[in-house]
Amino acid sequence: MKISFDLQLRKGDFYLAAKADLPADSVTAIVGHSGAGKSTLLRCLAGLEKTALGSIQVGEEAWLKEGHSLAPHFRRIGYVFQHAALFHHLSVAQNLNYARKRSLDGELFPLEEIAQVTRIQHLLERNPQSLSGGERQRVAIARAIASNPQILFLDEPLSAVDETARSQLLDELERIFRSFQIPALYVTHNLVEAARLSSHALRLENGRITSNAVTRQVLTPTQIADGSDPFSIVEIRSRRDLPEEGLAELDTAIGPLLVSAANLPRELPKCILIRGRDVGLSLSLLPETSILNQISATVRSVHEHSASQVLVQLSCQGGTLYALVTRRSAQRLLLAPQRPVYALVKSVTLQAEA
Amino acid sequence: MKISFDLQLRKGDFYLAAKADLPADSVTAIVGHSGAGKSTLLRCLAGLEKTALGSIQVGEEAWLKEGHSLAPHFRRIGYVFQHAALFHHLSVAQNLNYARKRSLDGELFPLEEIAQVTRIQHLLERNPQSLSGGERQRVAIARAIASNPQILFLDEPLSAVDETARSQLLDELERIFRSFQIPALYVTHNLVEAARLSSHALRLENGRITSNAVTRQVLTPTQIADGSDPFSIVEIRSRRDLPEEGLAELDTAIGPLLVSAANLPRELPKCILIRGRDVGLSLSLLPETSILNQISATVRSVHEHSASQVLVQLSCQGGTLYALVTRRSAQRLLLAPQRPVYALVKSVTLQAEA
Amino acid sequence: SLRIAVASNFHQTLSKIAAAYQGEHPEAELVLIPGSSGKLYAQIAKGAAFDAFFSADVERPKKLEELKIAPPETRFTFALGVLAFWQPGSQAAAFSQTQTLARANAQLAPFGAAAAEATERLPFPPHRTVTAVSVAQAFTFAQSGAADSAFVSYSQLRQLGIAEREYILVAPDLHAPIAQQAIALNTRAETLAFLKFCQSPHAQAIIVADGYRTP
Amino acid sequence: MNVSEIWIPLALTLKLAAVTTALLLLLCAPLAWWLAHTRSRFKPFLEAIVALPLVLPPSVLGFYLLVCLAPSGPIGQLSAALGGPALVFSFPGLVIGSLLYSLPFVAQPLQNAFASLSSEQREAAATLGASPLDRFFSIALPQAKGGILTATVLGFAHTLGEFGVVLMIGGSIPGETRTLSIAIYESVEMLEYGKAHLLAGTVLALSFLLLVPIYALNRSNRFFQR
Amino acid sequence: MNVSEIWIPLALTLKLAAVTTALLLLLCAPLAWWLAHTRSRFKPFLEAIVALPLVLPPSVLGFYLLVCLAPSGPIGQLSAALGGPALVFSFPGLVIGSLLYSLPFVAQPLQNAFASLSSEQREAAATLGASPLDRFFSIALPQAKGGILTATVLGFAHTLGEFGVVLMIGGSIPGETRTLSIAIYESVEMLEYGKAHLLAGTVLALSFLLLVPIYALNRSNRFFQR
Ligand SMILES: Nc1ncnc2c1ncn2[C@@H]1O[C@H](COP(=O)(O)OP(=O)(O)OP(=O)(O)O)[C@@H](O)[C@H]1O
Ligand SMILES: Nc1ncnc2c1ncn2[C@@H]1O[C@H](COP(=O)(O)OP(=O)(O)OP(=O)(O)O)[C@@H](O)[C@H]1O
Ligand code: MOO
Ligand SMILES: [Mg+2]
Ligand SMILES: [Mg+2]
Repeated sequence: MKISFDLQLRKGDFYLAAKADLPADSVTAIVGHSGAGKSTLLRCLAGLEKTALGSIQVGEEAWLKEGHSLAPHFRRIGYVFQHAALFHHLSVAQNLNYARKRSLDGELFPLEEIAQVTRIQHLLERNPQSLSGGERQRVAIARAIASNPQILFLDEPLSAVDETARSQLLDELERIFRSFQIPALYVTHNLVEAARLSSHALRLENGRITSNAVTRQVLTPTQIADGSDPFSIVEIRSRRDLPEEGLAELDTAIGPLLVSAANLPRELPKCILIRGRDVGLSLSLLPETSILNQISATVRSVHEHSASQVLVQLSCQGGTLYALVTRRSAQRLLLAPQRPVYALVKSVTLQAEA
Repeated sequence: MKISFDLQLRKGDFYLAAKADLPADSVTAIVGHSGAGKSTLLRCLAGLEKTALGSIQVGEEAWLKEGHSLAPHFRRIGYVFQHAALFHHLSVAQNLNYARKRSLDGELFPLEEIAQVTRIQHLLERNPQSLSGGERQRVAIARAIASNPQILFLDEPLSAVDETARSQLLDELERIFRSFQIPALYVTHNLVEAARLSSHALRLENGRITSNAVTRQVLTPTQIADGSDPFSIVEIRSRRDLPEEGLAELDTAIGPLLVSAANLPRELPKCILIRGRDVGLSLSLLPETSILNQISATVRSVHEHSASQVLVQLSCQGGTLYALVTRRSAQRLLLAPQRPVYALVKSVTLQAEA
Repeated sequence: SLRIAVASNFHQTLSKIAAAYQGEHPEAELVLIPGSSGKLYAQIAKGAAFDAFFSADVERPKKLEELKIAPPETRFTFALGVLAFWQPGSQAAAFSQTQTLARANAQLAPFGAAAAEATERLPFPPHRTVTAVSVAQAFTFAQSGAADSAFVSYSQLRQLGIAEREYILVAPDLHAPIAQQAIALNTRAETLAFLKFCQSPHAQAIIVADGYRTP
Repeated sequence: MNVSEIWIPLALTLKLAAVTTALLLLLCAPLAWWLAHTRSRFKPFLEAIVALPLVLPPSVLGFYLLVCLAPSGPIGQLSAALGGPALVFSFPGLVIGSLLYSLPFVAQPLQNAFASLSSEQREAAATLGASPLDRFFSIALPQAKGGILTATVLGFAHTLGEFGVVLMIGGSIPGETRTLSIAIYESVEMLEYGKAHLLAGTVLALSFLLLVPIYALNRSNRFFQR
Repeated sequence: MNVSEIWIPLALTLKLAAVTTALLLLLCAPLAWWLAHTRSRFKPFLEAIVALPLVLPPSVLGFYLLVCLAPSGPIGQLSAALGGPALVFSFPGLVIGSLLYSLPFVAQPLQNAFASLSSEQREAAATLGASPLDRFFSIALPQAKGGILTATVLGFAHTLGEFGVVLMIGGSIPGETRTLSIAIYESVEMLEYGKAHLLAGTVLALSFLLLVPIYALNRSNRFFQR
C-alpha cells in the first residue's frame, strides 16, 4: 500500500504545499521545527482542513480528488491529537467505547489489552478533565487504537509523558505497529524517537517537504544543519542473543555490534541508532577497557560541526558511521580521509531509546 | 528567601500531602511520574486549589494559614501551565500586554526582549488559537515573564517544543533565572533538564514528597530505581576557557574536565551532568584515542542495573562518578571495590543539554 | 350547541341568562366565549365559528351587518350600561376627592366614551386620568388602590357587592347612552331562539338585576 | 369552582407547551447549528429575523397571524388546499402561533450553546468514525446540555404564559383553545379574583415543582461535565 | 395620522427598553455569575424562581404587580416611605414591571455563557495579577460575548414587544406610559387597521435595522474569537 498526496493549503500567512509518496505499510516519521506545518499536514490528510486543495490517494482509495473529498469519518484513521481532545462528557472507559462502537470490521484488540498497554486501567472510571497531562495523552492513544484504524496519525503523542512511561510506551507502540500491522504517520520533534520507530521519514520546513526517504537518509547528520545531535542509523541484518550475559550480537551494516538485549525490542529492529557523540576514535585496539565494540573503520571525510567539534564520517565495511569528536582530538589523531581508525562504541549507549 | 509549605488536598482518590522547605532564591525542580501530583502541588502553591488545607509561607508572607488564604492575584507568581491557557479573545501581543499591565513594581524586562528570547516576534499579531503547539507554549512562557513575577511556576514548559528550540529556550530560561534573579519551581519529567536548570529538587511520588534536597542528591542514580538513565551531577569549582580550540577546562569535584565551551552556559554553571552510559572504564591510560578525559579513579561499589549492565560507583579525588558498563566488561576488567581504573569521558558528551 | 361570543363585561350576566334558558330548554348546550369586543370582532371577521355576538357597543355588530358577515335584521340592543363613579374605601363618594381617575379608553370601550363625556360635565378638581383598555381594567385600577377613583360599570359594583356609599350612579343625561348590541351570526333556529329569549321579560329582569338598564 | 375548571385548561396548556417546545427544539436545532457555524453573509439577517417575533406585542402578532391563517388568508388557503386542518380557532393553529412566538427563546440559546463548543472534540469524533449526524448527537448535544435546557425551559415557560397570540388565533374555546393563561386572564377581566388567584397559584406551584427537579438534575451532572 | 403619533410612543418605548435592558444586564450579571459557579444546594430553587415570571400571562403578572406597587400595596408604601416616586402609572413603575418580566431572558443566557467558560483562562489571569473583578471584565465578559449579545437582544426585544404588564401598571398615559405596543394594540382594538399596520411596520423595520448591524458586528469578531 502507498499514500500519495499533493496538497495545498493557505492559513493566514502560512502556506502548505506538500507533495509526497509514502509507503503506507510501516511507520513514517514527520519531523520539522515548531511551526513547520507538521500538524497541519496531518489535519489535511485526515480531512479536517476543509479548504485543502489537491489530491490524496491511499492504496486504492482516493481520499481527495478534484472536487471530491472523502469525509473524515470514512477515512479509517486513528488520530492522536497534540492536545488530547478527549470527550469531556464521557468517562475514560466511555471514551474508549465511543471509539470501539464506531470501529469497522477487522480483528479488534480487546479494550482491556489496550488499557493495559497504555497503563490506564486505573483511570477507566474517571472524568477526562480530572486527569493529569500525561494520563490524558495515554488515554488519547488508547482511544485511537480502540477505533481499530487502518492507519494511525500520531501528533507528538508522547510529549507530556514522563521518561519511564515514554520508553515503555514507545516499546508498546512499536509492538502495536508491528504485530497488528497498523501503519502510522508519527509527528515528533524528537529525532531519536523518529529514528527508532519509523522506517520512512518526511522532513517539513516552512510548509514544504524538504526530504522524503528512508529514515536513515532523512535523519542523516549531514542533512541536518540545525545544531541538533547528529547520529547514524545503522541497518541490522540479523541478531544472535547471548542470554547468559543479557547481551545480543547484531550483524549490522558496519559489522558486528554487542548490545544490551534489554534495550532492543523483542522483534528484530530494522536499524539501530548510534549518536555521533557516543562514538570515540582510537588508532589502536584497546583490550583493557569496558568498550566492547571496537570497529575497524576508515575516515571518509571530516566536517566542521562547531567551534570545538568536528563530525567525522567513517566507512566501516561499506556502512557509514558518524563520530563527533573535539577538534583537538582530530588534530592529535591526524584525522583525514583514508586514515584507518577504530570506532569505539560503548555497548550500553546502544539503547534504541529516546 | 525560603518557601515552606505543608499542604493537604483530596481530589477524588488522589491525596496530596506535601510538606517541604525550599530555598526560594534559585530554581527548584519538581520531578516524578505522570500522575504523581506535580501539577497539583503547583496549583496549590499558586492558590488555584481552593480546598487545599495547611500552610504556605513565602519569605515574610503567609500565603496560606489556617483560615486565611492569600488570593492568587496577590501572590506575585508567573505560571506557565501544562496546557498553555492563552487568552483566546486577545492577540499574542495583547496576551503579553495583559500580563504587563497587571505587573507590579520592580524592574521590567522590555516586551521586545521577552518576545525575542522566546522567539515569538513574528507571532505577535496572531490569534493564539491559530498557533502551533510549540508556538503556544513559547507564548505562555513569554506571558509569564511579562508579568514580572517574584517567582516563576513552570509546568513542563518545554514538552511541546522541538529539540533546537528547547535547547535554546533552556539556555534562555537559565539566563533569565540567573540574570533577573527570578526563582522558579520547574516541573519536568526530563531529569536531565531538571539537573541542568535546578540547584534544588523535589521528588513526588503518589502525592508524597519522597526526596527534597540539592538536585545532585535527589537525582542520584542509586536513588532512582525507575529504569531511567542514571547520571552523575558533578560540582564545578572554576572554569578556564581555551578559546582557540573552543574548549573549556573545568576544575570539578572529580578532577579537571575538558568540555566544548559552546555547550556551557555563559555563566559558570554550578555543576555538570555526566551520564553513566557515557562513562567508559579502562585499566590503563589511552593516549592514542579521541577520548580527552581520562580520570584516575577507584571503584567504590558495583550495583546491579539490568540483566546485562552494572552501575559502577567511582571515587575520583573525593568526587563521585557513576559508570554504566556491561556485565561482560565488568567481569573482564575484574571490577570490584578498591580496583584502580581510568574513567573515560568523551568531552563531546559533556554538553549540559537535554 | 351554540357558541356565543360575549364582551367580557357582560359575560357574568349572560351566564345567568344562559342558565335560565337551559332551565327551559334542557337539551340546549351553550358555550360562552368572553373577550374584548375588538378582538372578538376581528375573529368573527376572519371566520370564527360563533353563532352570536354580544358586543359592548353598537359599532361592531353594525359593521358586521354592513359587511354581510352577519345576517340582516337580527341586531338588537340587549342592555344599556349604567355608568358609576366609584371611590373604593370612601365613606361617601365625592367627585371633589379625586386625584387619580381611572376610566376605559374612550375609543376602545363605550363605557370609556361615556366616562369621558361625563368627566367634562362633572365638578372634578384637577386630576390625573389613567386609561384602561377595558372597563374591567378600569375597575381593577381602582380596586387595587392604584387609582383612587374610577368610572366603572354599575354591573361590576353589583357583581362584587360594593357598598353603596362608595359610588355614585351617573345620571344618564350626562352622556350618550351606552347601548350594547347583540347580533346573530347565522340564521339557525337555535341561534334565533336564544336571541329571542334574551329579549324576553325573564332575561330582561336578570339584566336589570345585574345593574343594567333596558332599552 | 370545580376541578375541571382548572384541569381542562391545564391539560390543554401542558399539551400545547409540550408540543410547541418539542417541535421548536426539532426545528431550531438545525437552524441554530447552521447559524452557529456558517460564515454566510446572510447570517446577521437571519439572526435578526429570528429575533423579530419578539418585538411585536403578542396580540398584534396574533392579529397578523389571524389574517394569514384564516381560511381566506394565504396560509389558511394553502392548508385547506392540501387537505390540512383549519388553522384558526383550533389546536394546530395555536401550535403554529406559539411556534412563531417562542422561536427566539429556543433558537438563540441553542445557537449560543453550539457556538461555544470547541471543534476539537468533534474533529476527534470524526476521526473515530462518527458521521456528522452521529457527531451532532453524541458530542454536540450532550456538551450543549446547558443551552438546550435553557432553550427548553424558556420555550416551555413562555408558551405556558403566553396568551396574547393564543387568544387572538385560538378564541378561547373550552377544551380546545382555552388555555390556562386565557382562563386566568379572563378571570381577572371578569373580576373573579378568587378564581384568578387560585389558577395563578396553581400555575406557579406547578412550574416551580417542574423546574426545580429539572435544574437539580442538570446540576448533579455539572461536576462531571466540567 | 401625524408623526408625533408614532414618534412619542416610539421614543418612550426605546427609552423603556434601553433602561430596562441596561438595568437587567447590571443586575443579572452577578446573579448569573453566581448561578453559573455556585455549588449551593439552593441553586435549582433560585434558577426556578428566575424562570417563574415567564409562566404567568403578562397581564396577570401585571395585575399582581399593580396590587404590590399601588400606593396602598407593600412596595408602593415602602417607596412612598422612602420618598421614592409613585410606582403605578409612571415610568419607574413600567421599568420595575419590565425588569421582572424580562428577567429570565437576560439571566439565563448570561448564566449559560458564564458556565461554558473554561476556568483555565481565568486561573491564568489570576496568576498574572488580575483581581476577581478584573478577571470578570477582562476575561469572562469578552469571552461570553455571544451570550451577552443574546441576553441583550432578547431582553431589549421582549421589552419592546411587551404590553400586558405595561398596560396594567402603566395606564396608557400618552408620553409617559403609553408605549408603542399599547398604541398598536389599541389601534387593532379600534379597528384602525391602517394605523396598526403602519405602527407595526415601523417597529419591525426599526428592529430589523437595529439588529442586523449588531449581529453583523458580532460576526466580524467571531473569527478572531474562535
Ligand atoms: N490561521 C492561521 N493564520 C496564520 N498562520 C497560521 C494559522 N493557522 C496556523 N498557522 C501557522 O501555520 C504553521 C504550521 O502550524 P502547525 O500547527 O502545522 O505546526 P507544527 O509543525 O505542528 O508545529 P509544532 O511542532 O509547534 O506543533 C504555524 O507557524 C502556525 O502559526
Ligand atoms: N477530580 C479528581 N479525581 C480523582 N483523581 C484526580 C482528580 N483530579 C486529579 N486527580 C489525580 O491526581 C493525580 C495528580 O495529578 P497531577 O495533574 O498533579 O499529576 P502530574 O504529576 O502533574 O502528572 P503529569 O506529569 O502527567 O502531568 C493524577 O493521578 C490525577 O489522575
Ligand atoms: O405580552 Mo401579552 O399579550 O400581554 O402575552
Ligand atoms: Mg503541531
Ligand atoms: Mg501535570
